[in-house]
Amino acid sequence: MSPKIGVYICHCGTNIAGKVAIDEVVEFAKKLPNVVMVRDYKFMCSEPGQNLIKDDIKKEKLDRVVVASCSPLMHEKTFRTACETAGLNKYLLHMANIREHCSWVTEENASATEKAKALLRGAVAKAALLEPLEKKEVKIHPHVMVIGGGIAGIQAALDIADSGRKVYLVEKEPSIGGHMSQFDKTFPTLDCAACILTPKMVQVGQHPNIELLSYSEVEKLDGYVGNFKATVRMKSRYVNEEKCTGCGDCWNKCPAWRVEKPKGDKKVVHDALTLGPPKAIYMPTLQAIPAVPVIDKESCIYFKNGKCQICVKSCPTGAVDHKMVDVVREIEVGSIIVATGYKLFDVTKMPQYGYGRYPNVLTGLEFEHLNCASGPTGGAVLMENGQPPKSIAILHCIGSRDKNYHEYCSRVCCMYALKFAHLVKEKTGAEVYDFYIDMRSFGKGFEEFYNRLLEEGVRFIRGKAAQISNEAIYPEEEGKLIVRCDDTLLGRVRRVPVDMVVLCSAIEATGDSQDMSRLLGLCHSKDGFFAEKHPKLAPVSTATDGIFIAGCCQSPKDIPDTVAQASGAAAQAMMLAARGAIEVESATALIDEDRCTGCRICNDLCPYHAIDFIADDKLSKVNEALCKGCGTCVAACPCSAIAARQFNDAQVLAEIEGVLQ
Amino acid sequence: MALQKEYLYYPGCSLHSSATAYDDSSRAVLSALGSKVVEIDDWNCCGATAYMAIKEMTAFTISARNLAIAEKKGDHVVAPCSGCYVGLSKANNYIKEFPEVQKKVNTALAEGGLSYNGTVHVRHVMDLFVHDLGADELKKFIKKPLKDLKVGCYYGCQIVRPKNEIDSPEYPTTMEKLMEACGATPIDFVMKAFCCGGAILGTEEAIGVRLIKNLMQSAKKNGAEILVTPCPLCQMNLDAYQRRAAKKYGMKFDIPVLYFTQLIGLAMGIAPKKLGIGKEIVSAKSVLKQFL
Amino acid sequence: MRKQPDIQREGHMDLGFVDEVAAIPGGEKIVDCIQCGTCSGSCPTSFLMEDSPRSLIYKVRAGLKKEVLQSPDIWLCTSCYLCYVRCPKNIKVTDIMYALKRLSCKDSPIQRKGYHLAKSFMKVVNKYGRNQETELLLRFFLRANPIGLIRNAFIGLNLFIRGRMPIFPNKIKQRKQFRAIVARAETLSN
Amino acid sequence: MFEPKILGIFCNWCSYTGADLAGTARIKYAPNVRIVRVMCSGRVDNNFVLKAFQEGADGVLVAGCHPGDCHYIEGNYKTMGRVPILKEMLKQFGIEPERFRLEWISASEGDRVAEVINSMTEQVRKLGPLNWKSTTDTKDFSHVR
Repeated sequence: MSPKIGVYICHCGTNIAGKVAIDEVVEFAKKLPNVVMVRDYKFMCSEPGQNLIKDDIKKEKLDRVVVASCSPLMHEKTFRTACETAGLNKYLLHMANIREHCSWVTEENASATEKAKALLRGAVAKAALLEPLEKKEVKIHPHVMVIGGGIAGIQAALDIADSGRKVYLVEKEPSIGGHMSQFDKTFPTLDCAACILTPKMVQVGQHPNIELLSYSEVEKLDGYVGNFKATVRMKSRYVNEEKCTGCGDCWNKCPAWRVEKPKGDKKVVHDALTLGPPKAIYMPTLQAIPAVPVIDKESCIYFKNGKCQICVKSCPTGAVDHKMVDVVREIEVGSIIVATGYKLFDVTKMPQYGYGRYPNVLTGLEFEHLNCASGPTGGAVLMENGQPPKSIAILHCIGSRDKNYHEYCSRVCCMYALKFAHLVKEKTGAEVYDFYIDMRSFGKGFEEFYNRLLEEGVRFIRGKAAQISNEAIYPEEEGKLIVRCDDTLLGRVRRVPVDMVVLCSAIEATGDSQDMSRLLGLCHSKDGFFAEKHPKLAPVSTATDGIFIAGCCQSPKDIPDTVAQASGAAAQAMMLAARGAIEVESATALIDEDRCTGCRICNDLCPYHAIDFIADDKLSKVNEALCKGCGTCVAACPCSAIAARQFNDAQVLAEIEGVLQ
Repeated sequence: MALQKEYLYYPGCSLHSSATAYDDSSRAVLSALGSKVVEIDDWNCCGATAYMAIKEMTAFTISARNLAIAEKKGDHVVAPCSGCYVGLSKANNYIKEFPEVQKKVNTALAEGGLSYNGTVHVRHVMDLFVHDLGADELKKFIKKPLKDLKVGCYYGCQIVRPKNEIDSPEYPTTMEKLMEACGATPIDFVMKAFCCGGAILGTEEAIGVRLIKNLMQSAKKNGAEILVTPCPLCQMNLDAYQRRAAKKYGMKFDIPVLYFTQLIGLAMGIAPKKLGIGKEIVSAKSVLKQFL
Repeated sequence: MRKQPDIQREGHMDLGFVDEVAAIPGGEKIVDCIQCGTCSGSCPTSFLMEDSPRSLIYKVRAGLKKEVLQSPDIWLCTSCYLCYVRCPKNIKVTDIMYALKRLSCKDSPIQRKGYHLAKSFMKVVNKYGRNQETELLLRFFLRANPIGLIRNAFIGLNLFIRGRMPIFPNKIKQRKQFRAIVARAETLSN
Repeated sequence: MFEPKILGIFCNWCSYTGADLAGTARIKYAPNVRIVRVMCSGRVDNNFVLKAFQEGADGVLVAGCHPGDCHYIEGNYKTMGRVPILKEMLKQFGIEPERFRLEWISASEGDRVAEVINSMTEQVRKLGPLNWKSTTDTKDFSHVR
């Protein structure tokens, strides 16, 4: 029996009808093979439009539907649902994209009409060969894994744990807290970062639903949405978490330094700014969660020559153990939230700013450490010689908005620069020069904060600083660092002598983001940040179902945005878990057992390892739960034994023939 | 790493007049290192910055005449002059990148029975030391190390910019390594890759002199006893005008400026006369006393 | 005397000027400028300019063609390429300065010293095939800067004594061929 | 003027989405390319290309995600691997290999879709009509891999 196809042509207001002669296309469609019904309507996606289709399916007994309208990526789901409610298998729908690929991109009406006809003819030809497919569902494992224990990961983990579900929080570093735990104040409200973050960190440590795997890394990920299996390596800290009380006796006695030790009258070594104890056995910060130290193998004397063990002797509970080994665990979860954060741009790539050559040139993060109450100077802003500076320059956009490094704007620097300016004013009363290209104060309370700093007397100079040197030309420059720049509003070149320079270095994707994306099957944009599924409407979802992203691993953002996104990702993960089961891709590959010779070419080709060789039968089989339907195996099979549902040879060839006739 | 057996050599106009010392020392050093230097037949001016400023296409064409002649003999052309290096490479790159430029250039070259296919690599003589030979290899040829000589390495602009094939365009360090290999003590100074003003000294003397002052001041402050450079224009500028700059600003510099090849040659034990030492205006005799 | 400021009338601007500059190989990125000032902050001579490279770029985009091409500041570029390597938008600032120099020779009646030097240079090269520093300097100073000739005579003498200023021109052999190539190239410009 | 008929086979995730973006941005380009959607450029069977030429196409344009960005991890690398064989095959059939092009277009490169389609159209227009159909009517390529 030949199929009965209904064709529905959408005007999309004037979006299509303004360019494509609808009447002509209707007449054309009527003459196509197997077409028994052709209708056009102003907006096919509207309720009455959908009803046209539903009614025809019921009354005219249509068994295939072709909608010529916008892109299938836009409304395929809408029309599939319409078919389904009318009792037609939803895979018997096909769409012709006569808006995005035709009316919107074609100059002349006549050529647009011709193109629309061709696309429709292809769609009808393919539709005739479509086959009904079964809906497939898989169960969702209720546990969730969060990778990354910065503020994003902490927020997501707490949200999910509070909903009563189990969360595994995997953190690469010895403590959770991420970059935020290294900040002093947060803009624009100037709350103390530690004051607002520490309680949350403690909550994570104590939550009955959170299992914290600190100093651990995901090594392998198998499975698919609802049923992931992660292999996690828990690196050895050489300190037993159960026994340790975090008393600090070990690092107080430890003779080895992990950073450069200040000598003589030097109070500060800017290159060695660190928040936690500076010894070989240390915690990253004193608020670390878990409050258990870790041994730095590079600087530990025992690991160098097998002697020392002062830490072992000093520990009252006998928790230190240099022979501890890594533990590898397998964890099953239903969804994963990736919150791996960012790293800072390496400013030595821009030697014109003298970082590394001049000790009083600091990065933003180093300056945070200097300001931090628990930092090496107890929060005092000091130069390398231990004196407070009389003037400071803050340079925006170092490595950001710069095609030589990162083209994007790092989004937080303007505001943290203002925060620094305020802290310097408050703590030292020094003169502050702020070199900016554009002041981006777009967030809630940001412009007000900018205004506050204007009133505090910060000297704003519009112009990107071109270089820093210590080469005095004029008497007032002796012994200072000189910032040379074009003051663009003044229209003059200026040389500004200062005591200290802070470089607002760009936020960039973590060095291992490429490995992570391969490990997790995530896409990343060319700047290395993970790509969201849709920039506007699916900002926390990814191309891999069941994996969500939050925080700076997606793009640079500030703390409020990070927290909001983390809660969003948590909601997505909880939604999946609450649903219990999920429909998965039905358009999978199918191997014809009669034609398969068991050559196994497809086995290695499959990116998801979804094809297994069944030794007993001497042929390959598709694991439909793993197959994503890409069709790579289909094109490669030398015996044409594999068919791609929805995209089998006959169907694609019919569409090709159709559009070309 | 090792030098090639033979290089095509494009001395450029300066090396035949004001910078003969650079020409002599480059040839002497390269041949002592075992490389044959083959001068391009009947070469002409590269066009330099001045020609480029008013007639771009003609400048490309006359550069291409040299490249066309060189192409018949080989593929690596060495230009010791930084100006020639940039002039020839710029023409070479534009010819390779823009087909319409290549077409026009070849139409013009055809008038003289020449054509250029774009197969030549333009190299700077310092490039050879850095990338073909290497400081470690150079060390093996050093016979009279320049012990305790405090050398300021002045790169100038065009050797590191706009191309950055030889070294960092911001903070180059390779010449220091060569000087270290010669046993000298390179000093660090901020101005080492900033403009000396040579290009505008003729037209805007006051600016040029001010730039010279800044540069010499920086070198002096950081303890340079002698400057070396790979650029004839910089050498001429800093050598001939430093006294004027000193006088104008009430300072005293008296830092001799040599070509880096001259010092390398000296350390390799080549006779100072063969290296053109003595042709500089601010004499290097007293600074180099113990090595001459 | 202070120039009387007035409203900049749109009708007095040449809005196509930016396209003219952007059409030159290497000039296309001029439209990307965000006026950050990295170029002028880096420029060794911008402190003496009324219009720094940044300002010139802005005026090109605004369409102040006459003002830009008559500006003495375009002749202060020393081709040190620091702006070029630092520009965060990868604008080839130095090449744009070259382009402005060329356009100003073509369109502007005011000829600066830099123009005369370049012109003298060109004449010498066209004559001999090579630069002849002695003759170049004589030509240039006599035409554009006679006082400079006297000021620099002593340095010239010093160079002469050390054999660094030859009197006899350094010529190429095939001058006829060279001139034929140059003549043909002139007809192909732009 | 000769208006070539060109088949486009675009992957769902990058190139097809990119073409949608060209539409959303209302970028105008030559109407000569008709796009057929597949899930991944890895699905493109050499057979599809031959079929297109047989059916009267003057050119075929296959587009997928940029290397490293494939939604299916590495399907586009498989396509890349097949192209040299395909080009060799086309040569043997007397079809200029320039009539076939493989391009990488990401979902954000709407402007590139227009660029590629325009340049492809021009390229094929210069080559002139193919008319392969008349000579191959009886041939069956379903066995060609």
